[in-house]
Amino acid sequence: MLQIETSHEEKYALIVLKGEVDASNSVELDEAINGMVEDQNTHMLIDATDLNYISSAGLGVFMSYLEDFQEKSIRFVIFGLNDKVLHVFHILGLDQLIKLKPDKVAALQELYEA
Amino acid sequence: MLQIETSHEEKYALIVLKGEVDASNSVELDEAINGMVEDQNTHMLIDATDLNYISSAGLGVFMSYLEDFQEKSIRFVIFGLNDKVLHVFHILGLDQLIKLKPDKVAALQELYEA
Amino acid sequence: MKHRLTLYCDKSQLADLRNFLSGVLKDKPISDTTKFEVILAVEEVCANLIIHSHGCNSKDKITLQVQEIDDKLIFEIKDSGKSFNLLEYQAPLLGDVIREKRKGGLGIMLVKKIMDKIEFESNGKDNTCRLIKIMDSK
Amino acid sequence: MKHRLTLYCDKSQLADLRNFLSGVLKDKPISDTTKFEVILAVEEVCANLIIHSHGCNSKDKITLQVQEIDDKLIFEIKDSGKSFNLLEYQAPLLGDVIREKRKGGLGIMLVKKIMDKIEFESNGKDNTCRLIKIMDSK
Ligand SMILES: Nc1ncnc2c1ncn2[C@@H]1O[C@H](COP(=O)(O)OP(=O)(O)O)[C@@H](O)[C@H]1O
Ligand SMILES: Nc1ncnc2c1ncn2[C@@H]1O[C@H](COP(=O)(O)OP(=O)(O)O)[C@@H](O)[C@H]1O
Repeated sequence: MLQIETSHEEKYALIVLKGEVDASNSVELDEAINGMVEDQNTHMLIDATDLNYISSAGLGVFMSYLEDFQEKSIRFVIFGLNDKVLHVFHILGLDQLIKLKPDKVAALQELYEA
Repeated sequence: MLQIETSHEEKYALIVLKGEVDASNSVELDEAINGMVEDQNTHMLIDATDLNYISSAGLGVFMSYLEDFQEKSIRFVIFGLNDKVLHVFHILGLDQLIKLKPDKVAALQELYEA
Repeated sequence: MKHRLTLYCDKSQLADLRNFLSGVLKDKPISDTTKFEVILAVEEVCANLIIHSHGCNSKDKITLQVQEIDDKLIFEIKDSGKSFNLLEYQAPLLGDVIREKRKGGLGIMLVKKIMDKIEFESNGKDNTCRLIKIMDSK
Repeated sequence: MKHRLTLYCDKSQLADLRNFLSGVLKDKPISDTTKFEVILAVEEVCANLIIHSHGCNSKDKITLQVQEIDDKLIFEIKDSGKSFNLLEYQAPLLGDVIREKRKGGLGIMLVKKIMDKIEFESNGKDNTCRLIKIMDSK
Protein backbone atom coordinates (compact mmCIF):
# COMPACT_ATOMS: atom_id res chain seq x y z
CA MET A 1 0.00 0.00 0.00
CA LEU A 2 1.30 3.40 -0.97
CA GLN A 3 -0.24 6.65 0.09
CA ILE A 4 0.93 9.87 -1.50
CA GLU A 5 0.13 13.36 -0.29
CA THR A 6 1.29 16.35 -2.26
CA SER A 7 1.23 19.95 -1.18
CA HIS A 8 2.64 23.29 -2.21
CA GLU A 9 4.32 25.03 0.65
CA GLU A 10 5.27 28.65 0.28
CA LYS A 11 8.76 27.98 -0.97
CA TYR A 12 8.81 24.36 -2.02
CA ALA A 13 6.70 21.45 -3.16
CA LEU A 14 6.27 18.56 -0.77
CA ILE A 15 5.44 14.94 -1.48
CA VAL A 16 4.77 12.72 1.51
CA LEU A 17 5.14 8.98 0.93
CA LYS A 18 3.62 6.46 3.28
CA GLY A 19 3.79 2.72 2.96
CA GLU A 20 5.58 0.75 0.29
CA VAL A 21 6.69 1.54 -3.24
CA ASP A 22 6.98 -1.45 -5.54
CA ALA A 23 6.35 -2.27 -9.18
CA SER A 24 2.60 -2.26 -8.60
CA ASN A 25 2.40 1.38 -7.62
CA SER A 26 5.59 3.14 -8.70
CA VAL A 27 3.59 4.79 -11.46
CA GLU A 28 1.74 6.74 -8.76
CA LEU A 29 5.02 8.04 -7.42
CA ASP A 30 5.97 8.92 -10.95
CA GLU A 31 2.77 10.88 -11.50
CA ALA A 32 3.23 12.79 -8.28
CA ILE A 33 6.75 13.89 -9.17
CA ASN A 34 5.80 14.59 -12.75
CA GLY A 35 2.97 16.82 -11.56
CA MET A 36 5.36 18.79 -9.39
CA VAL A 37 7.78 19.22 -12.29
CA GLU A 38 4.99 20.34 -14.62
CA ASP A 39 3.83 22.87 -12.05
CA GLN A 40 7.28 24.43 -12.49
CA ASN A 41 8.37 23.78 -8.95
CA THR A 42 12.07 24.39 -8.53
CA HIS A 43 12.41 23.11 -4.98
CA MET A 44 11.03 19.70 -4.15
CA LEU A 45 11.05 17.71 -0.95
CA ILE A 46 10.07 14.11 -0.50
CA ASP A 47 9.11 13.14 3.02
CA ALA A 48 9.95 9.43 3.30
CA THR A 49 9.62 9.19 7.07
CA ASP A 50 6.79 6.69 6.75
CA LEU A 51 8.10 4.89 3.71
CA ASN A 52 8.72 1.31 4.76
CA TYR A 53 9.87 -0.28 1.55
CA ILE A 54 11.16 0.60 -1.88
CA SER A 55 12.04 -1.72 -4.74
CA SER A 56 13.96 -0.92 -7.90
CA ALA A 57 10.78 0.30 -9.56
CA GLY A 58 10.66 3.17 -7.09
CA LEU A 59 14.36 3.91 -7.31
CA GLY A 60 13.99 3.98 -11.07
CA VAL A 61 11.35 6.68 -10.84
CA PHE A 62 13.71 8.94 -8.93
CA MET A 63 16.57 8.23 -11.31
CA SER A 64 14.42 9.04 -14.33
CA TYR A 65 14.09 12.64 -13.17
CA LEU A 66 17.77 13.43 -12.61
CA GLU A 67 18.10 14.69 -16.15
CA ASP A 68 15.06 16.96 -15.84
CA PHE A 69 16.15 18.21 -12.45
CA GLN A 70 19.49 19.22 -13.86
CA GLU A 71 18.10 20.78 -17.04
CA LYS A 72 15.44 22.72 -15.16
CA SER A 73 17.65 23.56 -12.18
CA ILE A 74 15.26 21.81 -9.84
CA ARG A 75 16.58 21.12 -6.37
CA PHE A 76 15.34 17.81 -5.03
CA VAL A 77 15.88 16.26 -1.62
CA ILE A 78 14.46 13.14 0.01
CA PHE A 79 14.40 13.07 3.78
CA GLY A 80 13.55 10.80 6.67
CA LEU A 81 14.45 7.46 5.07
CA ASN A 82 14.62 4.68 7.60
CA ASP A 83 17.78 2.57 7.77
CA LYS A 84 16.47 -0.22 5.61
CA VAL A 85 15.16 1.97 2.83
CA LEU A 86 18.34 4.03 2.96
CA HIS A 87 20.29 0.82 2.63
CA VAL A 88 18.63 0.07 -0.71
CA PHE A 89 19.92 3.38 -2.09
CA HIS A 90 23.34 2.51 -0.70
CA ILE A 91 23.49 -0.92 -2.30
CA LEU A 92 23.31 0.70 -5.72
CA GLY A 93 25.33 3.78 -4.82
CA LEU A 94 22.34 5.96 -5.63
CA ASP A 95 22.78 7.88 -2.41
CA GLN A 96 25.70 9.48 -4.25
CA LEU A 97 23.38 10.81 -6.95
CA ILE A 98 20.22 11.66 -5.09
CA LYS A 99 20.24 13.94 -2.09
CA LEU A 100 19.14 12.12 1.03
CA LYS A 101 18.85 13.89 4.37
CA PRO A 102 17.90 12.57 7.80
CA ASP A 103 15.13 15.06 8.54
CA LYS A 104 13.18 18.01 7.25
CA VAL A 105 15.40 20.62 8.85
CA ALA A 106 18.47 19.19 7.14
CA ALA A 107 16.54 18.80 3.89
CA LEU A 108 15.41 22.43 3.86
CA GLN A 109 18.92 23.54 4.63
CA GLU A 110 20.17 21.52 1.69
CA LEU A 111 17.46 22.93 -0.54
CA TYR A 112 18.39 26.51 0.16
CA GLU A 113 22.11 26.40 0.78
CA ALA A 114 24.39 28.63 -1.32
CA MET B 1 48.65 26.75 -10.42
CA LEU B 2 47.34 23.52 -9.04
CA GLN B 3 48.96 21.57 -6.27
CA ILE B 4 47.74 18.08 -5.50
CA GLU B 5 48.64 16.05 -2.43
CA THR B 6 47.42 12.51 -2.10
CA SER B 7 47.57 10.34 0.98
CA HIS B 8 46.17 7.11 2.27
CA GLU B 9 44.64 7.53 5.67
CA GLU B 10 43.70 4.47 7.66
CA LYS B 11 40.15 4.29 6.39
CA TYR B 12 40.03 6.51 3.34
CA ALA B 13 42.06 8.05 0.58
CA LEU B 14 42.56 11.80 0.66
CA ILE B 15 43.31 14.19 -2.17
CA VAL B 16 44.08 17.77 -1.20
CA LEU B 17 43.66 20.35 -3.96
CA LYS B 18 45.27 23.76 -3.72
CA GLY B 19 45.04 26.53 -6.27
CA GLU B 20 43.11 26.47 -9.50
CA VAL B 21 41.84 23.70 -11.75
CA ASP B 22 41.43 24.64 -15.38
CA ALA B 23 41.86 23.03 -18.79
CA SER B 24 45.64 23.30 -18.50
CA ASN B 25 45.91 21.03 -15.48
CA SER B 26 42.69 19.05 -15.11
CA VAL B 27 44.58 16.01 -16.34
CA GLU B 28 46.57 16.09 -13.10
CA LEU B 29 43.38 15.96 -11.10
CA ASP B 30 42.27 13.11 -13.30
CA GLU B 31 45.45 11.17 -12.67
CA ALA B 32 45.17 11.65 -8.93
CA ILE B 33 41.63 10.31 -8.80
CA ASN B 34 42.41 7.54 -11.24
CA GLY B 35 45.32 6.45 -9.04
CA MET B 36 43.07 6.27 -6.01
CA VAL B 37 40.52 4.21 -7.93
CA GLU B 38 43.21 1.84 -9.20
CA ASP B 39 44.52 1.41 -5.67
CA GLN B 40 41.08 -0.01 -4.90
CA ASN B 41 40.14 2.69 -2.45
CA THR B 42 36.46 2.54 -1.60
CA HIS B 43 36.29 5.74 0.41
CA MET B 44 37.66 8.91 -1.08
CA LEU B 45 37.76 12.45 0.20
CA ILE B 46 38.71 15.55 -1.72
CA ASP B 47 39.82 18.46 0.41
CA ALA B 48 38.96 21.55 -1.62
CA THR B 49 39.46 24.07 1.18
CA ASP B 50 42.26 25.77 -0.72
CA LEU B 51 40.78 25.35 -4.16
CA ASN B 52 40.18 28.85 -5.51
CA TYR B 53 38.88 28.13 -8.95
CA ILE B 54 37.44 25.36 -11.07
CA SER B 55 36.40 25.44 -14.70
CA SER B 56 34.33 22.92 -16.61
CA ALA B 57 37.44 20.86 -17.31
CA GLY B 58 37.71 20.11 -13.59
CA LEU B 59 34.00 19.46 -13.16
CA GLY B 60 34.20 17.10 -16.11
CA VAL B 61 36.87 15.06 -14.37
CA PHE B 62 34.63 14.51 -11.37
CA MET B 63 31.65 13.66 -13.57
CA SER B 64 33.67 11.11 -15.52
CA TYR B 65 34.09 8.99 -12.40
CA LEU B 66 30.46 8.79 -11.33
CA GLU B 67 29.98 5.62 -13.33
CA ASP B 68 33.06 3.97 -11.81
CA PHE B 69 32.14 5.09 -8.32
CA GLN B 70 28.76 3.48 -8.66
CA GLU B 71 30.04 0.27 -10.27
CA LYS B 72 32.80 -0.14 -7.71
CA SER B 73 30.74 1.06 -4.74
CA ILE B 74 33.20 3.85 -4.09
CA ARG B 75 32.04 6.54 -1.71
CA PHE B 76 33.29 9.94 -2.75
CA VAL B 77 32.89 13.28 -1.02
CA ILE B 78 34.35 16.71 -1.72
CA PHE B 79 34.58 19.10 1.19
CA GLY B 80 35.55 22.64 2.04
CA LEU B 81 34.53 24.30 -1.23
CA ASN B 82 34.45 28.05 -0.95
CA ASP B 83 31.28 29.86 -1.97
CA LYS B 84 32.46 30.71 -5.45
CA VAL B 85 33.66 27.25 -6.34
CA LEU B 86 30.50 25.76 -4.84
CA HIS B 87 28.51 28.15 -6.99
CA VAL B 88 30.02 26.64 -10.15
CA PHE B 89 28.69 23.21 -9.14
CA HIS B 90 25.33 24.81 -8.44
CA ILE B 91 25.07 26.55 -11.80
CA LEU B 92 25.10 23.16 -13.51
CA GLY B 93 23.18 21.34 -10.80
CA LEU B 94 26.14 19.04 -10.23
CA ASP B 95 25.85 19.51 -6.49
CA GLN B 96 22.87 17.18 -6.84
CA LEU B 97 25.08 14.43 -8.24
CA ILE B 98 28.35 14.86 -6.39
CA LYS B 99 28.49 14.91 -2.63
CA LEU B 100 29.70 18.24 -1.35
CA LYS B 101 30.17 18.90 2.36
CA PRO B 102 31.26 22.03 4.20
CA ASP B 103 34.08 20.48 6.20
CA LYS B 104 36.03 17.33 6.92
CA VAL B 105 33.91 16.28 9.87
CA ALA B 106 30.74 16.41 7.80
CA ALA B 107 32.51 14.68 4.92
CA LEU B 108 33.69 11.78 7.08
CA GLN B 109 30.24 11.44 8.53
CA GLU B 110 28.82 11.24 5.04
CA LEU B 111 31.46 8.71 4.03
CA TYR B 112 30.60 6.35 6.85
CA GLU B 113 26.91 6.88 7.44
CA ALA B 114 24.60 3.85 7.25
CA MET C 1 12.00 -27.37 6.11
CA LYS C 2 10.62 -26.07 2.87
CA HIS C 3 8.24 -23.19 2.36
CA ARG C 4 6.26 -22.77 -0.80
CA LEU C 5 4.22 -20.00 -2.33
CA THR C 6 2.37 -19.79 -5.62
CA LEU C 7 1.89 -16.37 -7.15
CA TYR C 8 -0.33 -15.54 -10.05
CA CYS C 9 1.13 -13.04 -12.46
CA ASP C 10 -0.23 -9.80 -11.16
CA LYS C 11 1.75 -7.03 -9.60
CA SER C 12 -0.58 -6.89 -6.61
CA GLN C 13 0.95 -10.23 -5.59
CA LEU C 14 4.23 -8.59 -4.71
CA ALA C 15 2.95 -7.35 -1.36
CA ASP C 16 1.77 -10.88 -0.52
CA LEU C 17 5.17 -12.19 -1.52
CA ARG C 18 6.82 -9.84 0.94
CA ASN C 19 4.49 -10.93 3.73
CA PHE C 20 5.20 -14.55 3.00
CA LEU C 21 8.95 -14.01 3.00
CA SER C 22 8.90 -12.00 6.23
CA GLY C 23 7.21 -14.94 7.88
CA VAL C 24 9.63 -17.48 6.48
CA LEU C 25 12.69 -15.45 7.44
CA LYS C 26 11.43 -14.47 10.84
CA ASP C 27 13.55 -16.81 12.90
CA LYS C 28 16.51 -17.18 10.58
CA PRO C 29 19.85 -16.18 12.09
CA ILE C 30 20.40 -13.19 9.85
CA SER C 31 20.20 -9.48 10.53
CA ASP C 32 17.08 -7.46 9.82
CA THR C 33 18.94 -5.67 7.08
CA THR C 34 19.84 -8.95 5.41
CA LYS C 35 16.23 -10.09 5.65
CA PHE C 36 15.13 -6.86 4.04
CA GLU C 37 17.71 -7.21 1.27
CA VAL C 38 16.84 -10.79 0.54
CA ILE C 39 13.12 -10.05 0.36
CA LEU C 40 13.89 -7.25 -2.05
CA ALA C 41 16.01 -9.45 -4.31
CA VAL C 42 13.42 -12.21 -4.49
CA GLU C 43 10.73 -9.65 -5.22
CA GLU C 44 12.80 -8.14 -8.02
CA VAL C 45 13.10 -11.50 -9.77
CA CYS C 46 9.42 -12.27 -9.28
CA ALA C 47 8.40 -8.81 -10.47
CA ASN C 48 10.45 -9.31 -13.63
CA LEU C 49 8.80 -12.65 -14.27
CA ILE C 50 5.36 -11.21 -13.69
CA ILE C 51 5.96 -8.16 -15.85
CA HIS C 52 8.44 -9.17 -18.53
CA SER C 53 7.92 -12.91 -18.95
CA HIS C 54 4.20 -13.07 -18.36
CA GLY C 55 2.96 -9.60 -19.31
CA CYS C 56 0.98 -9.42 -16.06
CA ASN C 57 -1.30 -12.18 -17.27
CA SER C 58 -2.95 -13.24 -14.03
CA LYS C 59 -3.71 -16.69 -15.44
CA ASP C 60 -0.01 -17.51 -15.39
CA LYS C 61 1.63 -18.69 -12.22
CA ILE C 62 5.07 -18.72 -10.72
CA THR C 63 6.15 -20.68 -7.71
CA LEU C 64 8.62 -19.87 -5.02
CA GLN C 65 10.22 -22.37 -2.69
CA VAL C 66 12.46 -21.40 0.20
CA GLN C 67 14.84 -23.87 1.74
CA GLU C 68 17.60 -23.76 4.30
CA ILE C 69 20.53 -26.07 3.53
CA ASP C 70 23.53 -25.86 5.81
CA ASP C 71 24.46 -22.20 5.96
CA LYS C 72 22.55 -21.36 2.81
CA LEU C 73 19.16 -19.86 2.21
CA ILE C 74 17.93 -20.99 -1.17
CA PHE C 75 15.10 -19.28 -3.00
CA GLU C 76 13.94 -21.28 -5.97
CA ILE C 77 11.68 -19.46 -8.38
CA LYS C 78 9.99 -21.43 -11.15
CA ASP C 79 7.91 -20.34 -14.08
CA SER C 80 7.09 -21.64 -17.52
CA GLY C 81 7.23 -18.56 -19.67
CA LYS C 82 9.88 -17.65 -22.18
CA SER C 83 13.14 -18.24 -20.38
CA PHE C 84 15.22 -15.29 -19.27
CA ASN C 85 18.68 -15.93 -17.89
CA LEU C 86 19.55 -13.06 -15.63
CA LEU C 87 23.11 -14.36 -15.35
CA GLU C 88 23.63 -13.44 -18.98
CA TYR C 89 22.03 -10.07 -18.59
CA GLN C 90 24.47 -7.20 -18.83
CA ALA C 91 23.45 -4.41 -16.45
CA PRO C 92 23.24 -0.99 -18.07
CA LEU C 93 25.58 1.85 -17.28
CA LEU C 94 24.32 4.35 -14.80
CA GLY C 95 24.59 7.06 -17.44
CA ASP C 96 22.23 5.07 -19.65
CA VAL C 97 19.70 4.72 -16.89
CA ILE C 98 19.78 8.48 -16.36
CA ARG C 99 19.82 9.39 -20.03
CA GLU C 100 17.04 7.09 -21.09
CA LYS C 101 14.78 8.24 -18.25
CA ARG C 102 13.46 4.77 -18.41
CA LYS C 103 12.21 4.33 -14.85
CA GLY C 104 13.74 0.91 -14.53
CA GLY C 105 16.79 -1.14 -15.23
CA LEU C 106 18.03 -1.34 -11.65
CA GLY C 107 16.38 -4.56 -10.50
CA ILE C 108 18.88 -7.15 -11.67
CA MET C 109 21.73 -4.96 -10.47
CA LEU C 110 20.20 -5.13 -7.01
CA VAL C 111 19.73 -8.89 -7.16
CA LYS C 112 23.35 -9.41 -8.15
CA LYS C 113 24.65 -7.13 -5.42
CA ILE C 114 22.53 -8.78 -2.74
CA MET C 115 22.75 -12.47 -3.47
CA ASP C 116 25.87 -14.59 -2.96
CA LYS C 117 25.09 -16.94 -5.79
CA ILE C 118 22.60 -17.10 -8.63
CA GLU C 119 21.79 -20.17 -10.70
CA PHE C 120 19.56 -20.48 -13.72
CA GLU C 121 18.29 -23.54 -15.55
CA SER C 122 15.73 -24.08 -18.24
CA ASN C 123 14.54 -27.28 -19.92
CA GLY C 124 12.80 -25.30 -22.63
CA LYS C 125 9.51 -25.53 -20.80
CA ASP C 126 10.16 -24.79 -17.16
CA ASN C 127 12.64 -22.25 -15.90
CA THR C 128 14.27 -22.31 -12.51
CA CYS C 129 16.08 -19.39 -10.99
CA ARG C 130 17.87 -20.07 -7.72
CA LEU C 131 18.95 -17.19 -5.51
CA ILE C 132 21.34 -18.19 -2.77
CA LYS C 133 22.31 -16.23 0.32
CA ILE C 134 24.95 -17.51 2.70
CA MET C 135 23.69 -16.88 6.18
CA ASP C 136 26.75 -15.43 7.80
CA SER C 137 27.98 -13.63 4.73
CA LYS C 138 26.88 -10.21 5.91
CA MET D 1 36.74 52.31 -21.92
CA LYS D 2 37.96 49.26 -23.74
CA HIS D 3 40.35 46.64 -22.47
CA ARG D 4 42.19 44.32 -24.79
CA LEU D 5 44.18 41.14 -24.39
CA THR D 6 45.86 38.92 -26.94
CA LEU D 7 46.30 35.28 -26.04
CA TYR D 8 48.38 32.78 -27.91
CA CYS D 9 46.83 29.37 -28.19
CA ASP D 10 48.30 27.59 -25.26
CA LYS D 11 46.39 26.41 -22.23
CA SER D 12 48.86 28.07 -19.90
CA GLN D 13 47.39 31.37 -21.08
CA LEU D 14 44.13 30.70 -19.24
CA ALA D 15 45.58 31.76 -15.90
CA ASP D 16 46.76 35.02 -17.47
CA LEU D 17 43.33 35.53 -18.91
CA ARG D 18 41.80 35.21 -15.44
CA ASN D 19 44.25 37.73 -14.02
CA PHE D 20 43.49 40.16 -16.80
CA LEU D 21 39.74 39.81 -16.29
CA SER D 22 39.97 40.22 -12.51
CA GLY D 23 41.73 43.50 -13.10
CA VAL D 24 39.22 44.69 -15.66
CA LEU D 25 36.23 43.77 -13.53
CA LYS D 26 37.66 45.03 -10.29
CA ASP D 27 35.63 48.21 -10.04
CA LYS D 28 32.56 47.13 -11.95
CA PRO D 29 29.29 47.36 -10.01
CA ILE D 30 28.64 43.62 -9.90
CA SER D 31 28.91 41.12 -7.09
CA ASP D 32 32.02 39.01 -6.55
CA THR D 33 30.03 35.95 -7.53
CA THR D 34 29.02 37.53 -10.81
CA LYS D 35 32.63 38.50 -11.47
CA PHE D 36 33.69 34.95 -10.82
CA GLU D 37 30.96 33.58 -13.11
CA VAL D 38 31.77 35.94 -15.91
CA ILE D 39 35.48 35.16 -15.76
CA LEU D 40 34.61 31.48 -15.90
CA ALA D 41 32.37 31.88 -18.95
CA VAL D 42 34.93 33.90 -20.90
CA GLU D 43 37.60 31.35 -20.01
CA GLU D 44 35.42 28.51 -21.21
CA VAL D 45 35.00 30.08 -24.62
CA CYS D 46 38.71 30.91 -24.88
CA ALA D 47 39.69 27.42 -23.73
CA ASN D 48 37.48 25.94 -26.43
CA LEU D 49 39.07 28.14 -29.08
CA ILE D 50 42.56 27.28 -27.87
CA ILE D 51 41.88 23.55 -27.67
CA HIS D 52 39.25 22.76 -30.28
CA SER D 53 39.72 25.43 -32.95
CA HIS D 54 43.48 25.84 -32.75
CA GLY D 55 44.70 22.49 -31.41
CA CYS D 56 46.84 24.31 -28.83
CA ASN D 57 49.04 25.68 -31.58
CA SER D 58 50.83 28.47 -29.76
CA LYS D 59 51.51 30.30 -33.00
CA ASP D 60 47.80 31.06 -33.32
CA LYS D 61 46.31 33.99 -31.49
CA ILE D 62 42.94 35.01 -30.17
CA THR D 63 41.98 38.44 -28.98
CA LEU D 64 39.64 39.51 -26.24
CA GLN D 65 38.14 42.93 -25.88
CA VAL D 66 36.04 43.98 -22.90
CA GLN D 67 33.72 46.94 -23.10
CA GLU D 68 31.08 48.50 -20.91
CA ILE D 69 28.12 49.91 -22.79
CA ASP D 70 25.23 51.22 -20.74
CA ASP D 71 24.34 48.45 -18.33
CA LYS D 72 26.11 45.80 -20.38
CA LEU D 73 29.49 44.17 -20.07
CA ILE D 74 30.52 42.94 -23.50
CA PHE D 75 33.29 40.41 -23.98
CA GLU D 76 34.26 40.14 -27.62
CA ILE D 77 36.44 37.20 -28.51
CA LYS D 78 37.97 37.00 -31.98
CA ASP D 79 39.93 34.30 -33.71
CA SER D 80 40.57 33.18 -37.24
CA GLY D 81 40.34 29.41 -37.01
CA LYS D 82 37.57 27.23 -38.32
CA SER D 83 34.39 28.87 -37.13
CA PHE D 84 32.39 27.27 -34.34
CA ASN D 85 29.01 28.72 -33.50
CA LEU D 86 28.26 27.84 -29.92
CA LEU D 87 24.72 29.12 -30.34
CA GLU D 88 24.04 26.18 -32.61
CA TYR D 89 25.69 23.71 -30.29
CA GLN D 90 23.26 21.35 -28.61
CA ALA D 91 24.42 20.59 -25.08
CA PRO D 92 24.59 16.89 -24.25
CA LEU D 93 22.30 15.19 -21.78
CA LEU D 94 23.71 14.71 -18.34
CA GLY D 95 23.36 10.96 -18.75
CA ASP D 96 25.58 11.12 -21.82
CA VAL D 97 28.24 13.05 -19.98
CA ILE D 98 28.23 10.43 -17.23
CA ARG D 99 28.02 7.45 -19.55
CA GLU D 100 30.73 8.54 -21.93
CA LYS D 101 33.12 9.34 -19.09
CA ARG D 102 34.39 11.96 -21.41
CA LYS D 103 35.78 14.46 -18.93
CA GLY D 104 34.25 17.38 -20.72
CA GLY D 105 31.16 18.65 -22.39
CA LEU D 106 30.09 21.03 -19.64
CA GLY D 107 31.76 24.23 -20.79
CA ILE D 108 29.19 25.61 -23.20
CA MET D 109 26.42 24.69 -20.78
CA LEU D 110 28.10 26.92 -18.21
CA VAL D 111 28.53 29.78 -20.68
CA LYS D 112 24.86 29.65 -21.63
CA LYS D 113 23.71 29.58 -18.01
CA ILE D 114 25.96 32.47 -17.01
CA MET D 115 25.66 34.93 -19.85
CA ASP D 116 22.55 36.97 -20.62
CA LYS D 117 23.17 37.07 -24.34
CA ILE D 118 25.53 35.40 -26.75
CA GLU D 119 26.21 36.52 -30.31
CA PHE D 120 28.28 34.88 -32.99
CA GLU D 121 29.46 36.13 -36.35
CA SER D 122 31.88 34.85 -38.92
CA ASN D 123 32.94 36.32 -42.26
CA GLY D 124 34.59 33.06 -43.26
CA LYS D 125 37.96 34.29 -42.10
CA ASP D 126 37.48 35.94 -38.74
CA ASN D 127 35.08 34.78 -36.10
CA THR D 128 33.62 36.95 -33.39
CA CYS D 129 31.91 35.63 -30.31
CA ARG D 130 30.28 38.19 -28.08
CA LEU D 131 29.32 37.32 -24.51
CA ILE D 132 27.06 39.83 -22.87
CA LYS D 133 26.27 40.22 -19.19
CA ILE D 134 23.73 42.73 -17.99
CA MET D 135 25.17 44.34 -14.91
CA ASP D 136 22.21 44.25 -12.61
CA SER D 137 20.86 40.98 -13.87
CA LYS D 138 22.08 38.97 -10.91
N1 LIG E 1 11.96 -12.43 -16.56
C1 LIG E 1 12.29 -11.65 -17.59
N2 LIG E 1 11.85 -11.91 -18.83
C2 LIG E 1 12.17 -11.13 -19.87
N3 LIG E 1 12.95 -10.05 -19.78
C3 LIG E 1 13.41 -9.71 -18.56
C4 LIG E 1 13.12 -10.50 -17.41
N4 LIG E 1 13.74 -9.93 -16.37
C5 LIG E 1 14.38 -8.85 -16.85
N5 LIG E 1 14.19 -8.73 -18.17
C6 LIG E 1 14.76 -7.65 -19.03
O1 LIG E 1 15.88 -7.10 -18.38
C7 LIG E 1 15.67 -5.71 -18.15
C8 LIG E 1 16.31 -5.30 -16.84
O2 LIG E 1 15.62 -5.84 -15.75
P1 LIG E 1 15.70 -5.09 -14.37
O3 LIG E 1 17.13 -4.82 -14.08
O4 LIG E 1 14.96 -5.87 -13.38
O5 LIG E 1 15.00 -3.71 -14.63
P2 LIG E 1 13.48 -3.38 -15.01
O6 LIG E 1 12.71 -4.64 -14.92
O7 LIG E 1 13.09 -2.37 -13.99
O8 LIG E 1 13.55 -2.80 -16.40
C9 LIG E 1 14.18 -5.51 -18.22
O9 LIG E 1 13.85 -4.21 -18.59
C10 LIG E 1 13.77 -6.54 -19.25
O10 LIG E 1 13.99 -6.02 -20.55
N1 LIG F 1 35.83 26.58 -30.58
C1 LIG F 1 35.46 25.35 -30.90
N2 LIG F 1 35.85 24.79 -32.07
C2 LIG F 1 35.48 23.56 -32.39
N3 LIG F 1 34.72 22.76 -31.61
C3 LIG F 1 34.32 23.26 -30.44
C4 LIG F 1 34.65 24.56 -30.03
N4 LIG F 1 34.08 24.77 -28.82
C5 LIG F 1 33.45 23.65 -28.49
N5 LIG F 1 33.56 22.72 -29.47
C6 LIG F 1 32.96 21.39 -29.48
O1 LIG F 1 31.88 21.37 -28.57
C7 LIG F 1 32.09 20.40 -27.54
C8 LIG F 1 31.53 20.89 -26.22
O2 LIG F 1 32.26 21.96 -25.73
P1 LIG F 1 32.24 22.22 -24.18
O3 LIG F 1 30.84 22.23 -23.72
O4 LIG F 1 33.04 23.45 -23.90
O5 LIG F 1 32.96 20.96 -23.56
P2 LIG F 1 34.45 20.44 -23.72
O6 LIG F 1 35.22 21.47 -24.45
O7 LIG F 1 34.90 20.25 -22.32
O8 LIG F 1 34.33 19.13 -24.45
C9 LIG F 1 33.59 20.18 -27.54
O9 LIG F 1 33.92 18.90 -27.05
C10 LIG F 1 33.94 20.34 -29.00
O10 LIG F 1 33.68 19.13 -29.70
